[in-house]
Amino acid sequence: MAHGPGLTLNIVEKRFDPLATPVLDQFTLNIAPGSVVALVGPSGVGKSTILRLVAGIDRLFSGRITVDGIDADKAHPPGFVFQDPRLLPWLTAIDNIRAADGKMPQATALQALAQVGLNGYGDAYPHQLSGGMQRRLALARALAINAEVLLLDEPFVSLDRALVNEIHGLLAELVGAKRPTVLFISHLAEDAARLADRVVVLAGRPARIVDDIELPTSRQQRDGNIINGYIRRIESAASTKTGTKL
Amino acid sequence: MAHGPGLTLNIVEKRFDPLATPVLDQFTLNIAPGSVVALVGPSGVGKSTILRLVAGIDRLFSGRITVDGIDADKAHPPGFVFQDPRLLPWLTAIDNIRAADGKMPQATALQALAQVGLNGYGDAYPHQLSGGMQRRLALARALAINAEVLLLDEPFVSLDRALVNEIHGLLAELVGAKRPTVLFISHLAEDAARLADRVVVLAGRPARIVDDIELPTSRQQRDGNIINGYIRRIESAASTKTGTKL
Amino acid sequence: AQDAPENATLVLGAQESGTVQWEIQTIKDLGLDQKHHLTLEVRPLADSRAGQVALLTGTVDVILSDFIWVSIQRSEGNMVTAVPHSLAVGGLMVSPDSAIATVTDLNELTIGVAGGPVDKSWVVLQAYYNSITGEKLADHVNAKYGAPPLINELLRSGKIDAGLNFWQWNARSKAVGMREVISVAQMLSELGVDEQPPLLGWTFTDQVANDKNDAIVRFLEASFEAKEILGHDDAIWERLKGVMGASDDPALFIQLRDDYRRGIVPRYDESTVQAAEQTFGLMARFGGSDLVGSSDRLAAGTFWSGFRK
Amino acid sequence: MVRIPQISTPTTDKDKRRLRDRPGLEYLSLPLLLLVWQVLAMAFTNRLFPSPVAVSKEMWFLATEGRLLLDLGKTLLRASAAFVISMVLGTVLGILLGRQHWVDRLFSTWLLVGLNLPAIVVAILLYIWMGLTEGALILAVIINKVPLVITNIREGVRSFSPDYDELARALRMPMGRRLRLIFVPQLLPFVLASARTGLSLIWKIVLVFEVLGSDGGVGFRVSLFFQLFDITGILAYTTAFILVVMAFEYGVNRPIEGKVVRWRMDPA
Amino acid sequence: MVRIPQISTPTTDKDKRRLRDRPGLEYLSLPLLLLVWQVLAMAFTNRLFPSPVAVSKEMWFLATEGRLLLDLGKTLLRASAAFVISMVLGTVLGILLGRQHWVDRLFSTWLLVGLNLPAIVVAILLYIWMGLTEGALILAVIINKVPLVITNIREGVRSFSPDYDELARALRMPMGRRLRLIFVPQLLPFVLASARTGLSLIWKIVLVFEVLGSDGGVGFRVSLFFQLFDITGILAYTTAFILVVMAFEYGVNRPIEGKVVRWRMDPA
Ligand SMILES: Nc1ncnc2c1ncn2[C@@H]1O[C@H](COP(=O)(O)OP(=O)(O)OP(=O)(O)O)[C@@H](O)[C@H]1O
Ligand SMILES: Nc1ncnc2c1ncn2[C@@H]1O[C@H](COP(=O)(O)OP(=O)(O)OP(=O)(O)O)[C@@H](O)[C@H]1O
Ligand SMILES: [Mg+2]
Ligand SMILES: [Mg+2]
Repeated sequence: MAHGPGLTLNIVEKRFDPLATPVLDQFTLNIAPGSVVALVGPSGVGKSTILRLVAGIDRLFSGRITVDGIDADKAHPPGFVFQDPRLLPWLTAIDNIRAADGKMPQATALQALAQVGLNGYGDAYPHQLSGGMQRRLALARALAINAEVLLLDEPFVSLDRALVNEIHGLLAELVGAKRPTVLFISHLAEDAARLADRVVVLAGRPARIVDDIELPTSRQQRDGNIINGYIRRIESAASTKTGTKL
Repeated sequence: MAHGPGLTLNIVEKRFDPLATPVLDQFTLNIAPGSVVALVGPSGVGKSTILRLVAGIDRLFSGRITVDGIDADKAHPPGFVFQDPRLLPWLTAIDNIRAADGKMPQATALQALAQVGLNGYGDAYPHQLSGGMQRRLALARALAINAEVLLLDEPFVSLDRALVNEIHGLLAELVGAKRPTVLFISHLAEDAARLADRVVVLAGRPARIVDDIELPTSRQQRDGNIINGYIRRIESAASTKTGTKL
Repeated sequence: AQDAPENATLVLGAQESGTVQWEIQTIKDLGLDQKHHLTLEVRPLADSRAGQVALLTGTVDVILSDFIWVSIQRSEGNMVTAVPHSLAVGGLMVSPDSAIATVTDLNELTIGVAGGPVDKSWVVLQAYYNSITGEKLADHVNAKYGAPPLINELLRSGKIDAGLNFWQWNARSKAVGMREVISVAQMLSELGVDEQPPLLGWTFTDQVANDKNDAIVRFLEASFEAKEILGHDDAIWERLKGVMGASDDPALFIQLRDDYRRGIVPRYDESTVQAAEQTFGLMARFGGSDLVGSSDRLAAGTFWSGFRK
Repeated sequence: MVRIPQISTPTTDKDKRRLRDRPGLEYLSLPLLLLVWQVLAMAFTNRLFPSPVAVSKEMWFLATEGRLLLDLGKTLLRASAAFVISMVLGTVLGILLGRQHWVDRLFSTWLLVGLNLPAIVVAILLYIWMGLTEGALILAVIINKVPLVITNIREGVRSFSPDYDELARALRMPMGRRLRLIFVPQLLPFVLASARTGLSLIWKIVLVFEVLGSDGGVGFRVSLFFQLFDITGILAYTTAFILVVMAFEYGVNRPIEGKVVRWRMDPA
Repeated sequence: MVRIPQISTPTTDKDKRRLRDRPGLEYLSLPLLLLVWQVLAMAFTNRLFPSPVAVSKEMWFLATEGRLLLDLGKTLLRASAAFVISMVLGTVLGILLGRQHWVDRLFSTWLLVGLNLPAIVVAILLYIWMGLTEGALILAVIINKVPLVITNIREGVRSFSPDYDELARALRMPMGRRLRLIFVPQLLPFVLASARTGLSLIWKIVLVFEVLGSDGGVGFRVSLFFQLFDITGILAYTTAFILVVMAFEYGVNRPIEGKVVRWRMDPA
């Protein structure tokens, strides 16, 4: 069965301030094709930075990041969710989705909108949507292009539990069907425990991988108990290994 | 002991689109002086709208909202956290905090910064901060003015657990010492269970109060068990009473 | 050239509002162009600068220009040449109740000068003042420079004490009662320039003079004939009231007509050129290089030798 | 029973939305201006300060008996040709300079020189090279105007939010779509400002150039009126032009603007 | 051992940051312009298209023997007085019109008229009322320029983000602080654009008015040169003015700008 590409990160150095300690230094991470990886770690550790590097948004670093061997910024566009909604205020919801791909049919965009519970809001401008609705729109935009790589920066934030559950379901289904490679960031162990095959825990400056947890049970077979067990594992890893205050 | 003012909301109608169903219709809510109230409910129900009305930011509604009897938009400025960080990009972190009050001493701003774990970032511009750091800065700005009313729109989002715990502690301490009136929004039952005296559950359009839960145990005395009990109560109220999908 | 059967064509650039239109209309009215086997195309121009641009770009063959400009251009290598058109000059105007009787009364007063600090009338006035007092006029008066109509307007409203303006503008002032203290012509003659210099000339390039020699000569013939008629025939003037802008102002009409006649060039020979040379010397001495450019002598060939009257 | 009226009557609506949205205030603007003008003209009676009544009479006369319409047509044609070309050229170059630092740094001096070169110098050189043609006139206007557009647009491009660039990069937007979806909307306030002032500046430059070299047009006629100090005539021509500009503003500019900036939240 | 060089040598740095940040490109700009000019002047040898060498000689001559410095001083004084007043007045009115819809709607026509009123009309009326004074000249320039500034600033104000207004309202910012912290930073790109083009426009307007009536100044002298068709002289004066503008740009404008827009993220 077809699945998403593998990702290899060989970052020699990524720094913003030429004088300060770099955010990433000799950072290596390989992500298997079609796997779902959660990136967790304290605020400001460098999670978003990594995601942006993988997406080819930020190209100012030394090292190499490849998507199935192709340089990240040359690879096909990933489905990307920024940490903020990052919508174009001058476009309606539907046009924001279609901005992701010039040739996207109206129907695809409408379907993506419906998937995140925004039917009927196609003609609304971003400022007419609530915070959570904006985030859902951003997620819809990322999913609508049917990318083989999904890079999601805290996609479940600002949403109520019921909605999060539904979107978890939606993603699980998508992953089951198309097997994209997914890298997502979340501060909630539950998100990782439900969706991820693997959890990468970051800490420190420069950021290091302090723990790398495999979650072997397949998503469909995770029941409440397994998930709770995973949650505890992730939380304990995060709390013991990242004790450093920023 | 001194405590924050009481809030009374008598909203006859609040609508954005003159044709659509109003967001709020005959909505009444009274908040006791010095109490801590959590506002929960599905995405898009109207939580942020209520907070903005109480803050006097949005004045286009019919009805009356008072803060200790004074019209909301004339009352003292509340400590307000928007759903997005809403920082001024042209000001450094420290100046963003000081923007809240022209006469704020540098030391106060620095202290607020330290409280949210941002020491050393005083001279950074917002775009140089990670998403979670920006949110913390926004919280620091709200806390720095020592307001008697705190209105916080999802203040704990995008932060790792350790940090959330610390900020919970910080707020609990603040509430214990100065007894401000607090109204905050969160999608996580845990936030409410730890901090709130009362949880108001909203649902529907127009939004209605579908449940109003008192959490009688004082904050200091809530141990793990009590909190877990509260969490379950809040979650069950939220899931059963707000079953309507948006 | 008289026996040429076919019409020669000449493009004339003429200021739409200028006094030159009077002569052109007379030529057309009396068919003087046809008479001299000439097809005269008139291209309207907005102002004198437009004329110079039009001549330089070859858009027109002939314009009106002052001979100083012609001389400067020649010294600079831009070969243009002129044939006298008008002697008319301006003068110093004051309001009727003004105490100013001679130029020495100007001391400490404000004088409005049309054109600018290197206006020819202003230079002559300075030379004249200097010849009387031995001092520099500019040290004793407060000179303001402005566009001609503005000077008239300021004089009328009393914002300046005296105005130095061009003749057609002075005619308007006179028509509303202003008084001329002294004309530039008088000053020139008292400065020793015996014959009135032809300040304005029909100006064309040497090249046009060669290539369209017939047309130029025929045009000049027609021009001088028209001047001759304008000089004595009152009836012909009646038709010009419109272009003169004096349809409903008889006083102005008479004033303009008489002042125009005083400026008509009677003849064109060596003495004309000599007067011009003298004047140029004066201008060079008192106007300096701002006025006459780098050369302080009238350039040879400034006045075209291909035609005499 | 009491509920409905309560709902429809906002009690704390402090933002004077009703006043703001009441139509007609702009229809008062012009009459008010004319009134002030008339009063001033009556207060300072002066041949050189004609009343609006006198000016409109003159305008009517010049339109029916004179060459006003012909002149206006000529000038409008010149101005609009120069306007369109300058805006397009200036916007393209402005974007280039705003985005490509090295181009900006290499040509910033050129821009300064272009901005400060007097119209007259450009006009003379072009007229001499190209003759007194329409082309020379329009080109001269363009050369005069383009640096202004570039400067405005460049400043606009510099103020672009890098957030949207990041988005465009994440989506791998091709240049065309990027221009349309990311650049143009952010540039619009600057383009609008540039267009508003641009038409008026161009018309003023055309006036100057028409004086120097043309055989008609508003500038030509105005300079004749000036030589006669016929302020009434000048104002008649000016008013005619301003009427055209207003027709453009309310007939074209505003409707387009309304559509294009619909997304902007009304500041409450 | 190998690590250090690896770190300091970015391998995928595609943004030519080094080229962009290399100093000196702006020092090439002017010489390049002069070179192009010199080559053109040599290619089209023409009395009316002098080379930069000829112009700088003339400039030196006029500065040492002529009145260049005096004239330049006069014009600069006029231009800068008019510039400062116009910018302040235009910015204040522009903010007013941008924020208060009813003021905007009531006076939008006035603005259009102001934009399109030919300089000559304003100049004549003011000269007649106030005489040929410095005051009249400067006032005329201001009247000509202010509508331009207003239009630019108004467009800027209209593009303000309501997000920041909400913040200001939440913080109950008093007007002064609101202006300083919320308005000015958002307005800055527009003010900068306005200032850049403003100085050059004002200088051009001053030139026109100095021709119409004054007792010196660059415009006055340029019109004299024009009468002699002395393009070298005109360019000498123009160049002198442009040098002043450049000194201003690099000595004042850029450093201020650098400080004020430091917060802007470098578009990568
Ligand atoms: N400016 C606006 N114009 C039109 N509709 C608006 C506007 N602002 C909010 N709304 C609508 O009002 C409703 C309530 O919005 P609000 O922001 O209060 O929701 P919320 O409860 O805070 O949701 P979330 O948890 O997603 O932030 C939403 O359905 C939204 O579409
Ligand atoms: N443009 C920038 N300039 C300077 N420093 C930056 C910039 N962007 C990010 N940083 C720094 O890089 C570090 C990592 O930022 P990043 O956004 O990757 O954190 P994060 O792990 O996503 O945190 P959060 O959970 O709070 O979003 C932070 O300390 C931040 O201060
Ligand atoms: Mg982040
Ligand atoms: Mg909300």
